[in-house]
Amino acid sequence: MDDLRDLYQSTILDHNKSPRNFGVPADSNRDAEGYNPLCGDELHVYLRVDAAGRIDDIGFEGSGCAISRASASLMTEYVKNQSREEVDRVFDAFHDLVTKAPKEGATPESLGKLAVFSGVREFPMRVKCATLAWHTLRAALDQTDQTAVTE
Amino acid sequence: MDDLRDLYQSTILDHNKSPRNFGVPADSNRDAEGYNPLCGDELHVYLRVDAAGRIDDIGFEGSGCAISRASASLMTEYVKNQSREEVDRVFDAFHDLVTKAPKEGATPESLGKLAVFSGVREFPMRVKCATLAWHTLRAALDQTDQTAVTE
Amino acid sequence: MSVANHDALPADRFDVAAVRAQFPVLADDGPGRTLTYLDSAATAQKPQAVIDALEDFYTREYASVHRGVYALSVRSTQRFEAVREKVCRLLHTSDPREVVFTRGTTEAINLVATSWGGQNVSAGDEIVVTQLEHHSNIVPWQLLCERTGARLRVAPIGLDGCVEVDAFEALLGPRTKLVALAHVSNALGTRLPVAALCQLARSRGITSLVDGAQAVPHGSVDVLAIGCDFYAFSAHKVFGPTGTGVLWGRRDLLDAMPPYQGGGSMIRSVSFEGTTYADAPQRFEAGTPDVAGVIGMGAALDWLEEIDREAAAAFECELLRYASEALEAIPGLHIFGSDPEKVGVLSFSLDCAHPHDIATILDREGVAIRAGHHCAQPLMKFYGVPAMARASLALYSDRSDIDALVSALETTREIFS
Amino acid sequence: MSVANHDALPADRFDVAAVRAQFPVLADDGPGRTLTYLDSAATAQKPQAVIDALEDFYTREYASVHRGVYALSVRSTQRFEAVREKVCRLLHTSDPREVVFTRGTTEAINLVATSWGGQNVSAGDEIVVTQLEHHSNIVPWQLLCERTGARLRVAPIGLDGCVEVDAFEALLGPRTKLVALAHVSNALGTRLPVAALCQLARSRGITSLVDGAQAVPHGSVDVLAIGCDFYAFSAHKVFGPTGTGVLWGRRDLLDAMPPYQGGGSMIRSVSFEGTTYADAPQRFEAGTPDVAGVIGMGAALDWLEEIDREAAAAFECELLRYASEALEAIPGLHIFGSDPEKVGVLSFSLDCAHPHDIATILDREGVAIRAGHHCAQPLMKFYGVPAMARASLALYSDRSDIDALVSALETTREIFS
Ligand SMILES: Cc1ncc(COP(=O)(O)O)c(C=O)c1O
Ligand SMILES: Cc1ncc(COP(=O)(O)O)c(C=O)c1O
Repeated sequence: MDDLRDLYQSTILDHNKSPRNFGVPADSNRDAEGYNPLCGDELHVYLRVDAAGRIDDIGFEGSGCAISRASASLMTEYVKNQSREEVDRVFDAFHDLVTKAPKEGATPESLGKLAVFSGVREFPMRVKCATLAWHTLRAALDQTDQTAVTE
Repeated sequence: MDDLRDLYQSTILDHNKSPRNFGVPADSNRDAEGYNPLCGDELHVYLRVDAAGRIDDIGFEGSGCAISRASASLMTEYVKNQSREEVDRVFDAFHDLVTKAPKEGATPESLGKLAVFSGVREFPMRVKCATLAWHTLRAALDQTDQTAVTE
Repeated sequence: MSVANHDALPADRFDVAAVRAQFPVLADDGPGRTLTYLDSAATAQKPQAVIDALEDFYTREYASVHRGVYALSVRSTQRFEAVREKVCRLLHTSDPREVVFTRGTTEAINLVATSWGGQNVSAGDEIVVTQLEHHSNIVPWQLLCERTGARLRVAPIGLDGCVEVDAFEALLGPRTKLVALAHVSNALGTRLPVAALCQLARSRGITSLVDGAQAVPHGSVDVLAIGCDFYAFSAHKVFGPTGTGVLWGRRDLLDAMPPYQGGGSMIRSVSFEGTTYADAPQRFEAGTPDVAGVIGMGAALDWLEEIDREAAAAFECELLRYASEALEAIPGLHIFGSDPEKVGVLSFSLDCAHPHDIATILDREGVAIRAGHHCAQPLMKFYGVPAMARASLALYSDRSDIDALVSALETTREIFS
Repeated sequence: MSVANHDALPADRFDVAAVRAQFPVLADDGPGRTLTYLDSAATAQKPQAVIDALEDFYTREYASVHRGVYALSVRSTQRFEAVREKVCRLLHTSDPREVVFTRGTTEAINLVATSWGGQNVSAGDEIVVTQLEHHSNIVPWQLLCERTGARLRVAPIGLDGCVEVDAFEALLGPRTKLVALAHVSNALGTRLPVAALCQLARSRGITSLVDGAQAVPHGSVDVLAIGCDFYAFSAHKVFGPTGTGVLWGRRDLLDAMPPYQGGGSMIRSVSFEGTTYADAPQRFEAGTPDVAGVIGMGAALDWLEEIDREAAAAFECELLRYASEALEAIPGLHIFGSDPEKVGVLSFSLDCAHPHDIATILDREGVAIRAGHHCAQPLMKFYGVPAMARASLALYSDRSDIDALVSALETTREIFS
């Protein structure tokens, strides 16, 4: 049960129960939908992006498993006030966190609270749950009309 | 090689080389085509049937393996002057001969020279070669427009 | 098969331990290696007899079928063709020419939709399915409707997961060409009254197809008594290999249908001027078939014939009741579908955890269940849920499986409370 | 691969006895049990590694793919998906999303004819095939032509069994939409200059499909160098299980094609209002796939990777020359097709005996060859024969097989003289 406790850390369970930034922020000017066909997770991410391209405000709606909900919630906290470039950097670091064994000696990009998702790497089928919010965020920033799909 | 000699008896080899009644009889009034998709045997049987329904004359054309050619040739000799009922009876007896082990004690319908096909029963894939001519004959007697197919 | 009947049935005659012992994957080989397999509705495990049949065939008498003159090929062909007769016995019918080998249920339904549908369905016609169908019994009809301009109509179900017969009947009209029905729902276990529904169709001259993927593994099936025109199932769900399955179809219908795929074996003669086709079933079996798969399916059916299926069904029915009661005792757990004739499947939700989280936690406890839409998204929509957790049974399932499930669900609740 | 090259190739590097020992069906177990198997063009025998992979999979980690969260299903899925990469290595390409699993070559061609053809071919368009194609590369196009009003045009061959490149080129016109070509002829062994032919097509914007069923077993294939758009082959001819095969297709083409069969796994979301489809390759893999078959194919490809294929091809080429010379020395024997780059196949006739009789007699001598139209009736018509006898090789074939063939042919002549 140890790796289960690693996966479902208390922060994750907390954000699953009480997601932050749930809902549509005022004056949101970009949004995108995300969909994970495997478990039926559906996510809608809304952004207010300022003139400089920074994420001024962010919110999300949708239903999903604990991992995807908590990931969305923690993401909204993390990326507020970030630029597109910062989002891309943390996306890559987060993706490495949930898919790769930590490199010996390497200092990982500081992910702050997002580090609670490190347990996901032991559960390959859950990687898509953890990254759905991030894919959807990028789609919203690109404001493509396509649904972000993790397959 | 014994069962091969049983299959390819000299009568069969002889009729294969020099088939009897090869060609179309004069005034033929019924005919049918037969086809064995497995080995590409093609057979055309022509009949002159008299008013009483008897086979007055018979001939065949086509190409095929030794078994099918010899069977057609020996059949034409055998059924000349027979009625539909007689053909049906010998068809059944012939079919038994090439498919079933001889019943102990039972006296088989006398098949005369046709008995040379008894070796076929050891070669299930060749049964259709031996019976193609007979299927085609029946089709000609019925004068259906369908090609007789052994499958 | 009603619950009342089950009470009378001799479930005790069924020796589940002896059956279970024949499934090597279920063997308890060392600590932590025990598998609690509760995903048999997705695919069933294989008895040793089936594994051996495959090995034996490839090791000793492998050859292609139908076109060889040599002994090896003759034997392969005979064994292959003999499986049609075994399928007939399974379905309580008799004409092997009515048995078409396909990749599985999905292909069988696509075959009918394309070949029969292409010939018999036109713009404005209607095809009736139910709300609980598997995607494989929805999408082929949607594709047919797209091609032809026909319309797909959906027979409603109640909250209990049962088809409403009156509403179904009301859908049947002069333009209805075909009804396509699951025999047993893979997501709910509902056993549809297919004989009654097909009778309603037949009395109006409407053709019927029954998707038997979930019925064949759980009890005896009689296609003539059902009175359907087509019946489909997959070998892999009935203890046979993957890659093969059956379309059974009434001979007059099959004989009138145009080919599906073109290629070797389905022809009578080919020429660039014009090609003619073999009779059914060959007409629908283009190309080299899954010879070993079919022979493996034959071994599975032989194996099944040795089982007292009435006793097995009775045992399974009791086990399902045991499982239902045990699950219902778990706080916050909700079971979907309450058909009293339900078979093989328990789908549920937990108020504290998403099905996907449940499945992950159960897996770490050695319990394999399925979480997701079960290829029945319209049904998920009907119940207003994105997904369900599903435990499903086969004739090797026993109480220890259920006990492991319940205990793992307790763990789930602990983590999420 | 020209004959001139072969002379230089190190055929001696190839240890045929060691390869042969891996095929249990070829084992010499007792008097009269030795099998001289010369029907590998119909289907190849299986090495122990493939048989073991199937057994191991069913015994220890069988589960369904793609939808399970639990470990067993995750492992199955990973092993299943990894086979796409093995196929890429086999075909010298790199994008696993270009690999669609099918039942075999026949289904792969039907998939293209229905899905790509339905979208891209209309009345008056033309499809070009050659005179030597297998029925599986003729009938799907005839069916497409029937549905659409397109026209099938046939590129001629010479008496040597080779496609006449100029005549082929002359057939390509503004209405030509697709050319469909065998890579290697199953009836003659002719190796078509597919790279040149596909280049002629591509330079005119014409799509090309290569039927690789007979090429993959005999040497290295590079689909990018060929420059075709689609390439098809069957696992069972390349030492893998029956029931599975591959359609390789260029990604932009696959992505633009509509679904083929509908059902589970090929969807993104299903609703009665409208269904959306998954990307390629999943879009073309409706229903539960032949999981074990695909994993078995993976084992066959792994096994092949261990073989020095250049040496094997050189050995086989020498063996074919040995066989040709031995057969030509038999009075009354005629060999069909004289492509100098011929591979794997020797089709012949005897003046005294019909091919069907030859095959029967050879079988009693323990020699399995094929007699018939080889699913190439238009080719039989071209040569004016109802059937041919065919001996075909694989990389386990050796001189003892040829010697047994020659001696059995002597017996045939004795009986028929
Ligand atoms: C050249 C060629 N094309 C297509 C096929 C069809 O392959 P399959 O029957 O495995 O679908 C074959 C073999 O039968 C073949 O030799
Ligand atoms: C009710 C039902 N229909 C159809 C199918 C499709 O079967 P297959 O995937 O074997 O083609 C399934 C199983 O997946 C099923 O449960």
